[in-house]
Amino acid sequence: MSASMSAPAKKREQLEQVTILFSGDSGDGMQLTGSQLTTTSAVLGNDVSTLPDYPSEIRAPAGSVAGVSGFQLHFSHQEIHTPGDNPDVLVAMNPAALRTNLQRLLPNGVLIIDQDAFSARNLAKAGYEENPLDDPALGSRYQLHPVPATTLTLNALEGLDLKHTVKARCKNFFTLGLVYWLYERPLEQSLEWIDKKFSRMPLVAEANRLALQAGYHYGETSEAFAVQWTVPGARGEAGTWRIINGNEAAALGFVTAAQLADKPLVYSSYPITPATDVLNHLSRWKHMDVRTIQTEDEIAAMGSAIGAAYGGAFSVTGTSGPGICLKSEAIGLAVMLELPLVILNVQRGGPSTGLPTKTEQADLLQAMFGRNGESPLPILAAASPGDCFDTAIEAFRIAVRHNTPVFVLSEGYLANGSEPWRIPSLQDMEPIVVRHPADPDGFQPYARDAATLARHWILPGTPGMEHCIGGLEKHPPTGAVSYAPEDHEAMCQLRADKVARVADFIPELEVTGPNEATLLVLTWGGTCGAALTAVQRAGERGRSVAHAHLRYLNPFPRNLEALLGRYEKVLIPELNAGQLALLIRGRFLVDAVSFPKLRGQPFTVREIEARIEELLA
Amino acid sequence: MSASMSAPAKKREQLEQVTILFSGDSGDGMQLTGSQLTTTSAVLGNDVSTLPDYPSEIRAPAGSVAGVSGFQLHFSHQEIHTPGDNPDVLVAMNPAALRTNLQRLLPNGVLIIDQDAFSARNLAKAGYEENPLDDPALGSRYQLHPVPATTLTLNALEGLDLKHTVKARCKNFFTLGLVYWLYERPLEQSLEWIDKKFSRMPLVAEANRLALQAGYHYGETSEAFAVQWTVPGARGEAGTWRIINGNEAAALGFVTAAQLADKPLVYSSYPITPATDVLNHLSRWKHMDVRTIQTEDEIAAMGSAIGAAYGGAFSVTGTSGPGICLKSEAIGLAVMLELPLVILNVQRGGPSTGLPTKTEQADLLQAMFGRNGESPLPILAAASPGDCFDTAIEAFRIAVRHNTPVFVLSEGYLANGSEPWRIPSLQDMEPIVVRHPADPDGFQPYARDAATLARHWILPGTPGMEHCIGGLEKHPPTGAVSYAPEDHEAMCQLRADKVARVADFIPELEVTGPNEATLLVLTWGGTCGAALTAVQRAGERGRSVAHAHLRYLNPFPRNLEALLGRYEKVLIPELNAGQLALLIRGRFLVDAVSFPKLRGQPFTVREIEARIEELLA
Amino acid sequence: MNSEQSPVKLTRKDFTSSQDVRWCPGCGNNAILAQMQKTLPELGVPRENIVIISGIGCSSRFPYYMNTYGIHSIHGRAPTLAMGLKAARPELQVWVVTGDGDALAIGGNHLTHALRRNVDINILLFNNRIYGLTKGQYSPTSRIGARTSSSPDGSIENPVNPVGIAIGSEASFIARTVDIFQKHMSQVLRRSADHRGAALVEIAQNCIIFNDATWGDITDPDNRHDHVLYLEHGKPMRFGKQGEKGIRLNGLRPEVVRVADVGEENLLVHDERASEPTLAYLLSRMGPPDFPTPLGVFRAIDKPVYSQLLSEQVHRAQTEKAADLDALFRQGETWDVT
Amino acid sequence: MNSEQSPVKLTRKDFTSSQDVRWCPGCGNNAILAQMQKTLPELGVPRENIVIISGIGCSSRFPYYMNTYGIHSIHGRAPTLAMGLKAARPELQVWVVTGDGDALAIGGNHLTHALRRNVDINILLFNNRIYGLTKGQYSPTSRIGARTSSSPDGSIENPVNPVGIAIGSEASFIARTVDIFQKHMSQVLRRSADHRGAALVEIAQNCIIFNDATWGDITDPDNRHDHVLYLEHGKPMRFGKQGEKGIRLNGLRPEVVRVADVGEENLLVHDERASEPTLAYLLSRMGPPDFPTPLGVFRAIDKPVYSQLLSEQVHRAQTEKAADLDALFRQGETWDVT
Ligand SMILES: Cc1ncc(C[n+]2csc(CCOP(=O)(O)OP(=O)(O)O)c2C)c(N)n1
Ligand SMILES: Cc1ncc(C[n+]2csc(CCOP(=O)(O)OP(=O)(O)O)c2C)c(N)n1
Ligand code: SF4
Ligand code: SF4
Ligand SMILES: [Mg+2]
Ligand SMILES: [Mg+2]
Repeated sequence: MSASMSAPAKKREQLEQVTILFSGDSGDGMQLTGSQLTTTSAVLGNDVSTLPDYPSEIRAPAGSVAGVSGFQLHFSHQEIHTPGDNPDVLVAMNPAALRTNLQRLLPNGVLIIDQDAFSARNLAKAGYEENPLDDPALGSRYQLHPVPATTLTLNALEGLDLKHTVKARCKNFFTLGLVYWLYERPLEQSLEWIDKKFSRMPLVAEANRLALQAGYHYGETSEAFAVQWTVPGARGEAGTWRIINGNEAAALGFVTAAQLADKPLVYSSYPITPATDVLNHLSRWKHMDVRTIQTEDEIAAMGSAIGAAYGGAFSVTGTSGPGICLKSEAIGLAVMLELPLVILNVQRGGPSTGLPTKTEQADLLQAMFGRNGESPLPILAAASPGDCFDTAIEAFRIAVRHNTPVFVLSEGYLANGSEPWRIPSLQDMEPIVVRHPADPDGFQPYARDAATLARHWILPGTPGMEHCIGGLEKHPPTGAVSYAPEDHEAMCQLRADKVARVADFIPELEVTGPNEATLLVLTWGGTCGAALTAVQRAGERGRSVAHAHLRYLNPFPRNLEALLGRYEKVLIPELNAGQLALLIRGRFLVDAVSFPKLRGQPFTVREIEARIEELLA
Repeated sequence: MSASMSAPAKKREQLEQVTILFSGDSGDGMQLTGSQLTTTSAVLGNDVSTLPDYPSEIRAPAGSVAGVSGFQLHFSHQEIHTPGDNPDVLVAMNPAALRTNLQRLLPNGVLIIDQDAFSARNLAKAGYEENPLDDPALGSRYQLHPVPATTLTLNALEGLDLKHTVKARCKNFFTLGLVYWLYERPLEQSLEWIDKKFSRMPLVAEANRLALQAGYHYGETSEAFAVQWTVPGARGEAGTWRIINGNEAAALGFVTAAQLADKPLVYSSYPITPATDVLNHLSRWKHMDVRTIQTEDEIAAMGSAIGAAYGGAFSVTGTSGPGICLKSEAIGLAVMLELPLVILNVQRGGPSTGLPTKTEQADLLQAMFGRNGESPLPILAAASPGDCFDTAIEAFRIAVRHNTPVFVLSEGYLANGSEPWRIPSLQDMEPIVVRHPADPDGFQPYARDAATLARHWILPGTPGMEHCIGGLEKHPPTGAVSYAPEDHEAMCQLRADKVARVADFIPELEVTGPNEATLLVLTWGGTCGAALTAVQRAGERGRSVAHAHLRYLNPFPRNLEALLGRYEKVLIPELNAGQLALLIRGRFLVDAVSFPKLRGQPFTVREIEARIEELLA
Repeated sequence: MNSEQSPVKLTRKDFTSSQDVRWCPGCGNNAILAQMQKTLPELGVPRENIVIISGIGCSSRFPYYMNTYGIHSIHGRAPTLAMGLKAARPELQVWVVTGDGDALAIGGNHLTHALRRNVDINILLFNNRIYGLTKGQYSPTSRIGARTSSSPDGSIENPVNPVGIAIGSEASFIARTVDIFQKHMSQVLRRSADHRGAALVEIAQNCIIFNDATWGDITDPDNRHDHVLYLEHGKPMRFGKQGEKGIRLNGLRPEVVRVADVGEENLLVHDERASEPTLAYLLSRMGPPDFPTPLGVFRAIDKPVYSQLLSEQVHRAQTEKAADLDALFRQGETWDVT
Repeated sequence: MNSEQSPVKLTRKDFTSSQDVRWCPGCGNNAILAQMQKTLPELGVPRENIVIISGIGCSSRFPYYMNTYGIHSIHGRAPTLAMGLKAARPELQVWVVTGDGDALAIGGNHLTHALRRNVDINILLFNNRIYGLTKGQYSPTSRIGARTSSSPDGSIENPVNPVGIAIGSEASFIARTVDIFQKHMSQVLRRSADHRGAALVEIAQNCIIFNDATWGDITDPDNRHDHVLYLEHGKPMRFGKQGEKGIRLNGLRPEVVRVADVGEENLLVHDERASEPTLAYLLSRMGPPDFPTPLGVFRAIDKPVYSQLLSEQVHRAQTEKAADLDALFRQGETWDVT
């Protein structure tokens, strides 16, 4: 059945956008429910942005607060850049979920609850003395909809010959159906998905189908729901689209880069949250000549990455902050060997083991300085889930053009968050040209390209060019070991200049908003979306503010200094204690205002808007 | 015999100071010769400062340039702070030594050469087509003294029943004797040393004694030497003195700190140049309740250091830059556990394996930022060989007062360089007070001291306080694992404030020279001496310049910002690409001028003087 | 590891911390925790003198649930903290709790060195043949061909055997037990605690979520007897419901025989104290499909203990030489300025 | 490691680099270098297809002196670079040169994992039982009691035995030779090169400066014969000037016997291809004072090779599925906007 078929028996209102948070026990399938609504809304033409929030890594007892799993989805008629600040709608499948998330629900927001889950036992697990549903305040503060979701699901599946537990597990589809009705979404996409997913278990498929439809009907028929909202779709850029998260986008980006250069991809990694999925994805793409190595630790992963790069493959190693610590010595070797490879850091909350499943941007200075001696390398950061794809490719372009290891910084928020992604056409992509010298006569291992200062990517197997490279200081351009003062000075300068020259090959920094203004909000990484939205809204209120986003953190774009000069104030929001701010201030002596956040959560638009107002007040 | 006894048959001139460079093959015993003159001069009342320059780590073939070993010594009537820039005197025991060091000898400097070593074979090994001694230019440019040192030594030992090779090896004492005459030094100290050293080999002792005396007589009698110089002694601070190098001073400092707190010292380390000697020293001091652990790698060394600190010992781990890379993950754990321990980094040339035997100061930002997440800790750096002692003690005072890991930065130049050191009296030293809570009732693992914000050092074995700490984020003050946004925010703030508050317990920064001036030269680490001397000389020329030296690099002294404000310009010379400069500029928005040097060698006074003149021109 | 006895009588409750346990229902870790909480009180070691140090992994959450001192350290490094702690405090009883990834992947080197140094600690290796905490990648003990989230086409890595690694590392105490074999585990834990030096105990542990029944052959109650060989010092090696089967040595090759056919006197006799670990090594190789899996103590010998030798060297030095700091300062040439 | 043959006839000179050798005169490394330069040409592998990767240490200076491709990497990590290189370029012949500290201290874990994965590389472990480059601290193979710059009162650490570690790591090829035994070394090197999979060759090497004569018992020409047991596949184990002595097995214990007394037929016969490494392990335990030191190939078996399995999985996937990037992009739900 499709939304159009359902008679609009009720009042209908149109909305610009909705932020909905599905929240329940790890076992309740909230991630699934959320992603179904995501796809359906996207297919409908809405722009979407999501923020899954998994429980801490160890599985917690069912019904406990620690076991709450959430999935926040923001869908809109217009272009959006964040998963939304606070939800307009909260779906709470049990007391723990309610307790954890109620304070985030907007005043008078829609609150849908599976009242069947509010047993004395579950209430106790969530730490409620009394049943919050009995508190009239709840109904007055929010549009409360207690729904006997489990019971209604079981009734709907009465006929089916399935275990009680299996039937009960369908209640997430019942809830999804109800939400579909509430926001007038068609069921087709989910129905098809169910058929595909459970093709081998027709009974289960049937059960989920029925639950979904029952939920939808319940919305239509129940008095409780007086209004049906619609968020009309907007047609995005023409093309074929899909939903993608940052980790898959990065994985696809690496494969694409290798394909553009007609090279094999070697990915060596040791599993670590939140980077592990990149390994999982790539291990499934061997048919693209992807070779994944799961090493014994991160040191081995970095060593293997160097070996693979030396051999001529497109080489990546991925990890998170603690793994970067372990790789740091070998990263220094890669800097010394001047070999092209990419190091991916999907950042998480620190320090130490910290908050493995939470997001943060506090490893920027580690990437810049976390090695002994002066060991410069280019650093890029992705701005959104989809941007992880482009950043991965750009990182390889730089790595092979300048023959250097390149850092790519992602974040848990980008890695697990998702957004619509326009599938690129390969024809439109510029191939990556790689040269390997093969003419032995007069060759020198550390001879350099005049424009980039990059040394050449000489491959073992090339006759007559046998030579040994290593981590000791060298005599330019022969690369022979040398501790001579002038050689060390020259090599340090060359390594620094080589990286600095990357700036000649990257785009200048662009601003959104006025070219000159009172305030510039400067961001990097996943903070882009919230800042952009905040600046746009402030702009709409006539504030003199612009936004610029740095994909390239080392070296900075050539025009950065001049650009900063065009604004009275500079605000730098980042999920750390002021790392980019230190670099900007130290480099350009600009009194940039740091806006740090260390809560394991991305910035909300409102937080940045408020700070903008303060600075402009 | 003593200098006074030797009839002053010749012209005598008095000098303020002399810089002499002993240079020869690794086998020629130059380090020994140099340290003999060092002690004798110090005992005489001269101030001294030395800079040994070992050959690269692998033993090179005898007579080769790679095998040249040098020992530079600066002795003076007045207080000095550096081993001298270029030598006034060069002793070259073979062609390779001459080739390596001649260009450093000052114009018209004294050049003493063992002409016996200038065989065709040795000349070839050094890469000389012709014998440089045949070049008249040499004699015109320098006060050339070719001496048949080997022959004269053999003659002097003719009577002795020793192998030819053993006799020949005494030529370094012959040369030493000659130098002793040249600068009117008494032989006693060396004669005694020889007796002690070779007490079990009386013949060898006799041979070295004779060689030493023969050299002295040669100076007296040979026409070649017309002048005898004297550098009168000056009486330093009253007390007992000795010569000490930075690594031994650091080792003594750590033992002293433990003794002041009546604690055992645990030193866990994996050998690495130039830090290894600290392990070697400490392993010999078990009677001071020193427990050394040579671990399988630096990660294990850091882990053991944490375990030992947790157990209540005074715990140190020492290494060099590449080792810090490996320790970085576990350092983050120490930051999270908030346990008191000291991490010593004897810096060497980088990046990667770099220049293991050369000096550098390029690991400051690694100490600051070389970990995932925001993980602040105090950082101290030693200014001179002897200062390594005080810095080691101060590091422990901070570690236990604030319950935090503390970084101590040393350098190859300080580690191997030596200077006179006044032996401290234990009574004058303030004991280090350590408290371990033992009252279980209402205790909380992460409860904090109001003044320092330090948590308490609770020891296993204390009844009723059993608890588990770890690397995950915590709920203050219980320390229970928590990923709650407010807890992460609070803990990050607490960790940062705790380190910031160290500034309330350290001395304010003092300047040498005018309190307000055009230029302030700001230094850290081993650059102190050269900068101080340069500033003093500039001052004597009436330049408006002062010097300030930072022992505390994190946090900075409270008055630093105000102090910087009193100077028009700030110059920061450092053996890196501008690391302290970045911190000063970024933190205080002061347009500090960076003066980087990356040559594997310490600054010379002249280099800094020249830069000062440029800035004041 | 032997440790000064104490009069206190403690109970399981004394060793149960306030933290609520967060392992998946049905996880083998829960059974192991129960046994530790039951066994430790019987050792008569004051609770405050026990420290449990872990790395990172599901298994490494262990110390949070024990009401002793504990450190949840970083991935693979627990043995290094334990060594430092024993250097500072030899009198403490130190346990290391680790997983197959924590101990054999990232931490492999520290395990080897802790064992060969014979540091006086007890290492409990929870082997579920998978990376549980990161949601199911193959580990160094996963079977070749294992399909996991990071090896969709099957792992191509030959697994290692913790007991084999321990023998290669010259370990002085090596044992194996199973999460759900309560009595057996408690005996093995006690043996380990009583051993002086490094003790490695492999505990076959079930990860019900990502690697369920990986130990099914030995845990399945029905034909367990045919797949498990209980090692007992000085006893001939028999197994099977009625102990009807046995192990006989043919040259250097063990073979399964029916006791009736060959006679018990011809069976291989277990000797955990053999100075040469060859027998222990041979046993470490036994397992499905051709052999039963040996459980119990493979090896338990006396050998110089690192933490003890360290203290002895220090004490000897202290008795031979006064702790005179001033004398240390004055080493080498000195001179006076007055 | 087997490698495609090539017609070129190369000589020792072809493998000698221009760098002048900087080891101490009399260092065992010089002899090893000479043998490698003599042996590699005989393998018929084009010089450009040979890569030598080392860590840090005196031994690790090796690649500078060979006129092949080489990487002087960082301390202990050479096997990891080798693994990555083989993943990218399986056709290259890769050698790892390492020391006892590089391979067994800081690098121990990578060694274990390279061996158990059976990556197709040759690992030459120069064992001088000391840290040479850092000027003489004890290493994991130094004898307990060894007095070195960091153990003035004698080392308190039980040493490990590289062959034992290799067996614990399930290595498929394990051999031992001696720096100055030219012929023997050259045979062993050739065997190693021909082996498919990871090969570990322990080379007893003399550090004349910091640990002179540590291998004196087996290198001393006079009574060498009584202290060395040359392993030969299928041959009874005899040693002594006239081969008058032999090794016999007594249960699991080897014992030295006079052949005349027991008869050759009762001697232990070497079987390097035994599927079970028990014999190799037993041999790894033999050495002074009671036994001769076995030299030669302890073990050489066929076993799945990591680098090969990796390529095979990729090739299989490539034949089963077209390399269609666009299809990859379109995984999951897609929709069109027109
Ligand atoms: C330096 C570092 N690398 C990687 C990780 C991610 N990580 C956490 S636990 C783990 C493996 C856990 O496996 P195992 O040791 O077998 O413990 P289990 O969860 O199976 O009990 C990994 C790879 C980490 N926490 N730290
Ligand atoms: C990360 C790191 N830690 C420590 C060192 C110092 N170091 C260099 S070589 C070496 C040990 C060398 O011993 P071995 O591997 O036996 O080689 P050998 O010199 O004896 O041939 C050490 C500790 C280093 N270079 N890098
Ligand atoms: S994931 Fe596996 S090992 Fe981890 S708690 Fe769950 S069942 Fe246990
Ligand atoms: S120190 Fe020892 S190992 Fe190193 S080169 Fe010299 S003799 Fe050889
Ligand atoms: Mg596991
Ligand atoms: Mg060695």
